[in-house]
Amino acid sequence: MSEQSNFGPDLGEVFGPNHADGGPELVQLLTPEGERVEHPEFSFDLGDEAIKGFYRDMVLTRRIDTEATALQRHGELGIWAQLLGQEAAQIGSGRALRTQDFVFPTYREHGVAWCRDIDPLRLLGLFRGVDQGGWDPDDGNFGLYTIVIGAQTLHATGYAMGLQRDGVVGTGDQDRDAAVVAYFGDGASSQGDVNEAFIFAASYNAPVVFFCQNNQWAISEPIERQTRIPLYQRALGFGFPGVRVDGNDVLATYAVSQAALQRAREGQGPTLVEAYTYRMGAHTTTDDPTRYRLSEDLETWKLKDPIQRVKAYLTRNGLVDQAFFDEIETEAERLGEHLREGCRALPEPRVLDIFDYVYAEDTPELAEQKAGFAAYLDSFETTGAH
Amino acid sequence: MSEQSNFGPDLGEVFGPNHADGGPELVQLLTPEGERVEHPEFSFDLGDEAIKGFYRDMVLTRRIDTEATALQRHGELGIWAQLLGQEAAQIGSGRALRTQDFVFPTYREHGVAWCRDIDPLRLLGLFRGVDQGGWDPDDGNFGLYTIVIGAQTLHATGYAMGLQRDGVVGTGDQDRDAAVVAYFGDGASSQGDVNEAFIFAASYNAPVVFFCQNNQWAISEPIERQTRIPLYQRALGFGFPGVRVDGNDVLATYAVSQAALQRAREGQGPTLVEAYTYRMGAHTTTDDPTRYRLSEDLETWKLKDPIQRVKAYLTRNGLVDQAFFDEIETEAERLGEHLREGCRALPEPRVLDIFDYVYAEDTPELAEQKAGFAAYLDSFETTGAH
Amino acid sequence: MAKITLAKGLNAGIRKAMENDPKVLVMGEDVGKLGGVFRITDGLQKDFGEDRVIDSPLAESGILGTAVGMAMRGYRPVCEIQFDGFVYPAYDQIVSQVAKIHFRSQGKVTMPIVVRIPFGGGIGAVEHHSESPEAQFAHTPGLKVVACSNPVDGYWMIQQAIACDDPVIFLEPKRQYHADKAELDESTTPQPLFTSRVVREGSDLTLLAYGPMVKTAMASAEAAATEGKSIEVIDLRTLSPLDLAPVFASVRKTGRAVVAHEAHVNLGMGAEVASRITEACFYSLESPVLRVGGFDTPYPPSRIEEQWLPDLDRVLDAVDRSLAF
Amino acid sequence: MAKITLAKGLNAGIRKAMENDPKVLVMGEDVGKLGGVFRITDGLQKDFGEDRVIDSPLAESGILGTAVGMAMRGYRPVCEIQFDGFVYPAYDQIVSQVAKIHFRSQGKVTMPIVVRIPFGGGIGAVEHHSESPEAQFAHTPGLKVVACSNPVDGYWMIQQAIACDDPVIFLEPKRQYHADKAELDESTTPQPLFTSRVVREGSDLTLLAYGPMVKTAMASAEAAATEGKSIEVIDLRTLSPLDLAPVFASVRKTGRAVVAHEAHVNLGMGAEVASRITEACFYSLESPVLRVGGFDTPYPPSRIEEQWLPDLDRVLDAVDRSLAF
Ligand SMILES: Cc1ncc(C[n+]2csc(CCOP(=O)(O)OP(=O)(O)O)c2C)c(N)n1
Ligand SMILES: Cc1ncc(C[n+]2csc(CCOP(=O)(O)OP(=O)(O)O)c2C)c(N)n1
Ligand SMILES: [Mg+2]
Ligand SMILES: [Mg+2]
Repeated sequence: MSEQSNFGPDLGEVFGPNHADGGPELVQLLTPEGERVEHPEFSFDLGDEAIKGFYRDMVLTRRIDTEATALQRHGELGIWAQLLGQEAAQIGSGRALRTQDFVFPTYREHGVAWCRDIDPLRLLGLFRGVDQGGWDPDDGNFGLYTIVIGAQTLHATGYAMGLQRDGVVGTGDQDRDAAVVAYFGDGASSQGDVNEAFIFAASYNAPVVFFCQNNQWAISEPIERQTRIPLYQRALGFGFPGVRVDGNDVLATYAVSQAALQRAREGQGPTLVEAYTYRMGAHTTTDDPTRYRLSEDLETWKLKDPIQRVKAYLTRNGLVDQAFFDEIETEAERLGEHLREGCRALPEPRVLDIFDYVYAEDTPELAEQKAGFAAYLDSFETTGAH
Repeated sequence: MSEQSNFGPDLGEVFGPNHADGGPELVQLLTPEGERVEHPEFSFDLGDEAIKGFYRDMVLTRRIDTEATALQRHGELGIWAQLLGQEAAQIGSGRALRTQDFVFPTYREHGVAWCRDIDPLRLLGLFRGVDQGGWDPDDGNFGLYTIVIGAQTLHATGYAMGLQRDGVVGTGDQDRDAAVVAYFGDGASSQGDVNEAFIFAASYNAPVVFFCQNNQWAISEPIERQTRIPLYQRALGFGFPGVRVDGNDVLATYAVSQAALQRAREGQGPTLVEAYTYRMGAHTTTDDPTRYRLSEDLETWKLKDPIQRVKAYLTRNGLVDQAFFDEIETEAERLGEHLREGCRALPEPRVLDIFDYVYAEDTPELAEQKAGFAAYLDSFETTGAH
Repeated sequence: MAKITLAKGLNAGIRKAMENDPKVLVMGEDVGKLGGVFRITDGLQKDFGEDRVIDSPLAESGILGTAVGMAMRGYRPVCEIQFDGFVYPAYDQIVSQVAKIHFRSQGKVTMPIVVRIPFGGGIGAVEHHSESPEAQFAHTPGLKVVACSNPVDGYWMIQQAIACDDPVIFLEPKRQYHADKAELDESTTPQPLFTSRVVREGSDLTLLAYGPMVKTAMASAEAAATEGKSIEVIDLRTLSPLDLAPVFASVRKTGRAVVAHEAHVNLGMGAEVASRITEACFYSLESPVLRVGGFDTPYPPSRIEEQWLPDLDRVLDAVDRSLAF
Repeated sequence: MAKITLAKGLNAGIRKAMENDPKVLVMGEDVGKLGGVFRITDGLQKDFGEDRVIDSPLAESGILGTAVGMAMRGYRPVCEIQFDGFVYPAYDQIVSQVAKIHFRSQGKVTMPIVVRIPFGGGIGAVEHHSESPEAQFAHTPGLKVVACSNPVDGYWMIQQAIACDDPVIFLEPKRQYHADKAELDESTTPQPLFTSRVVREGSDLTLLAYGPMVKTAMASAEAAATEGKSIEVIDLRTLSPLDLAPVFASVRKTGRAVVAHEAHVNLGMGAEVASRITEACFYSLESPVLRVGGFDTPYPPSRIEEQWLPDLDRVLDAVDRSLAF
């Protein structure tokens, strides 16, 4: 029996044999070779200092990722969701945020967390199994990681509807007008919840940017299983704009995100941004991508590395010297140390505490259950029973 | 406080103050005045005999509806979902079906049921409360009415995937190649399930026609709450064609449905057909539309009555004489009688029977529960206990 | 003092909550102009505007999912699910998000969401309109679940639920909406939300019910009284947490208990209540706790629903079996 | 005779079913090339093709909803839900469609769908990956629910579930997938699917478990034996319908029972089992049926999951409390 389906279009044909270039729709402002290019609609309006900052952000984000991966290998984390290759998508969009904007991440937005000043150590808790999200969403306006695929896109839409009711949309006050970003993956685009989020956002014209990192894979399933047209076009069916940006180009991602956020803040409603990128690592540290994808693809994408192209731009134009890189390297080392030491020192959860987290208003029932368990645990200490 | 929302586009503006004409995209082949018009893409390829048949179908379908409504008023039905105004959408699409095609209806497709030779009496069972669907889906290839909004669109897609596996798609054999139609409403288009059905159908190129009767209302909510662009364009976001047809024009509905079904049977995948129509009655017999909509709208739509325009065409062109109408009237009378008498005679369900319908393979547990209940019921007959 | 129906009590209660707290929002299908298919939100959109009484697109997951986001922004959404059987598309958002976010965030984020569900049968409706989904929610930690049984409770309980900082599944016995009226005295202090209540005293057997079955239970107790049987009836009111102290006290007195609900008996609330009574009152029990409820079949066509639903006779049958045990 | 793990037993069982009946299809996320995240469908797509082993878009409602349509077309879909916590987006299709279509059609349409769910905790995973959703499905008439506990049962039970004309929720204890091996003798006749089984005889107390807790129950019985307590262990195997005749026989002999599961105790399977035992064996019981299970909190972060999960000590504690009652 053949492994090839008898039905359906040849998906290779739909997208062409190698669609790693994202097609003509792709918004790009910095080529893989590090050359800046113009785009008729979007432009990067910050200077080279900002680009240096992005470079630093991306290098440090990647360091978080590699450190965490190493920590998982050493048994310090149960699992880790790598962002390798998606640094530009995350830093570009993360840096386009204003303080008052609010972010709803998936489980992979370590770079966005970085932009929101979340101590990367806090990200490790979930993966180490000491908590299920160790930060306060209201510090840094960064929601907790959400694991049920797509659920957070509705939360984002609801939050955006809240912003409307709070009168902080379309007032013209730049420090006040706010927007929401919902991050999600290409696979997530198939969930009912994500499509319902599009519908609610369109219906209420909610100030939300749907930021899809199309990293080409949902675990082992290629993007072609989820859509047969470029994903950004999904938005057209719902009546709001969609745009495909080179997710490995931090300048373009910044520019497009900034434009989409500004639309939202001004009260012009939702936008879908498809950041076209590639998951260079495994789905998570427990995944084995050799079972389902070719290593050639990975090689193609390595040539488009989001960090390398900024480095090329900076050096080629003589914008930085070796000290610049050395400094970042030192910073990265310190960050690595912080993570390694901090991870092992993360406080262990205490089983009796969890009874207090179930409800805001305690119940006698659960209090009794907690007391019973406490007594049971005590019995070991006092009698060493069993 | 104002009743008008402060946010979001003025939806009236999006659609124009009176969008009862469906806009320029609308495929129409017979005007409300009964004149035939050409369309560049779709044409009606049957003769006047077929049109006479459609006329008869629509009149009889409307009679089913009015009889059932009357039966509800007389307490013979608990509720009835009226199709008034949607006859052309249902007869046009229903008559485009081939025997081997399969239909997944909502709860309002009485006209399609008619085309599938389902005795209309069988439709009453659900609304009378004697059963939950009194026909065998495999007789007439017509699924049971589905009440959970949108659920059936996924069933239709799965069934279509089954057709692919059975090798009855795209073989070129007209009597064999089959397609599936999923009926749903404008409100249903907001459900996750419907959007997931689009995704699965696109992904597998399944032979399914998504037939949306946009009757402008989901109970009290206008179409503008569900979408801010014409609904047929939803399909564009998923990568398959969408078309808006005048749902009050039986010729156009037939032609468009026929084309969409043929695409599906040939293996070219899904199509979304939006039949642009109007719910002239209440949502159901328990609804009171005066609470939420203007009677003027109804008046506008009365001028577009799907039956009147065919009558105008037939008489104006001298295609029928009075005997034609008299005959149909006699037939309608007989049908009415059939429903009135048959409804009262519908066998009452027996409570002990239902235990046998839960599983295909009985369980001792339920058998015991049934026996216990039977003994309990017996105790009344023998002792008159309590 | 006015005489009100349950529908009016709920309507007035929601209105009160909206007046008292501008963060309270109403969301759902047809809750605006129409005032809901049962008219529970009648007039609210007119008085509080479209931004506080929100007609939503037809998508229950969307309603609950956006409610989560609004709650995170400081609002207190009161979501209407049109009929019990339509809560399931929102099930994932309810059990994996609404119920867990407070826990996930170690108490940093609260979820003051009320999910109003008209529940139960007996109104002659078609499929999916007569379900009793309470056990599934009561099994889910992080949710609180209550059921009102009369107009006055409806008025107070909905306000208390809206004021609660935890998510509350609020079950309304739809066949009582427009049935009996009761006097509402607004000057009284309401009983706390998460408590049960002895609604009739008795000494021979404890009969437990909630929501629509309370009326049946009371009628059963009355009928039993004519045969000289003294039945204590308790309206459970809160299903999660359960408030069983009054129940245990009662059973210790009567020695016998029957639990009645419309939901399927298998894994229904009765199973939990019976198990806890047995654990707590083992030596007081003179017979096993018996359960009366819907059969373990899907809800039947409406012409036989009255036979399917536990009624006075079925309750009395269980009472007799318990007493004769 | 080969020694196999549970994962291999399930894989071999599905393969057998696919060989025997061309209508059997496998559907789910990553079930194809990857062979599922637990490799239960390893190699099946290679051998049976993409049309019989279907990688689906990432949408659980879509998986179950399309499975319904395929079942109507005569197929027998075996759907994999990647982890227990991800079954909820499909909950509506399962409880309102899969469970009810046979009933709705008065038996005309069958729904031979198997929903495979890796369930339970203990694998050090993040949130939503360690749930025990069985009670919610067992409460739903129209579904059958089974849980396997060992490789040999896995091999036979999955084949029997696929052969069953009713929808079966098939629960697989994920932490056992790659744990213990057992001898598979294909020449033996398997026990019928919807039956429980005494897995260890004893006279002092009846210990009931299913899925992952069977191993814990056996270890507990062994430990108790060293203290001179004789415990009978029953693997329930089928949760809906329940097969309690062997349980009642056992309890009539021992006079005591403990039910153990990972699911939350409140409204868990234990509630139903305890209620039925009490109803059936009232005069044989020397103590109330006790329940051990997950606490009524959401599943905790994995570093404390072993404390949260009922373990040998907690089971023995319940045993002791029962014996001392
Ligand atoms: C509802 C649900 N189903 C299944 C899963 C298991 N799962 C975790 S990640 C993943 C793939 C997600 O793909 P994508 O949306 O593209 O995001 P990416 O991982 O590529 O960032 C799956 C299937 C889940 N977390 N939630
Ligand atoms: C999941 C679900 N939610 C709510 C309902 C209640 N309900 C029945 S019909 C209806 C409106 C449907 O509107 P539409 O899809 O436009 O179909 P129409 O009735 O206009 O034919 C609603 C909300 C339902 N049946 N199912
Ligand atoms: Mg992806
Ligand atoms: Mg409609």
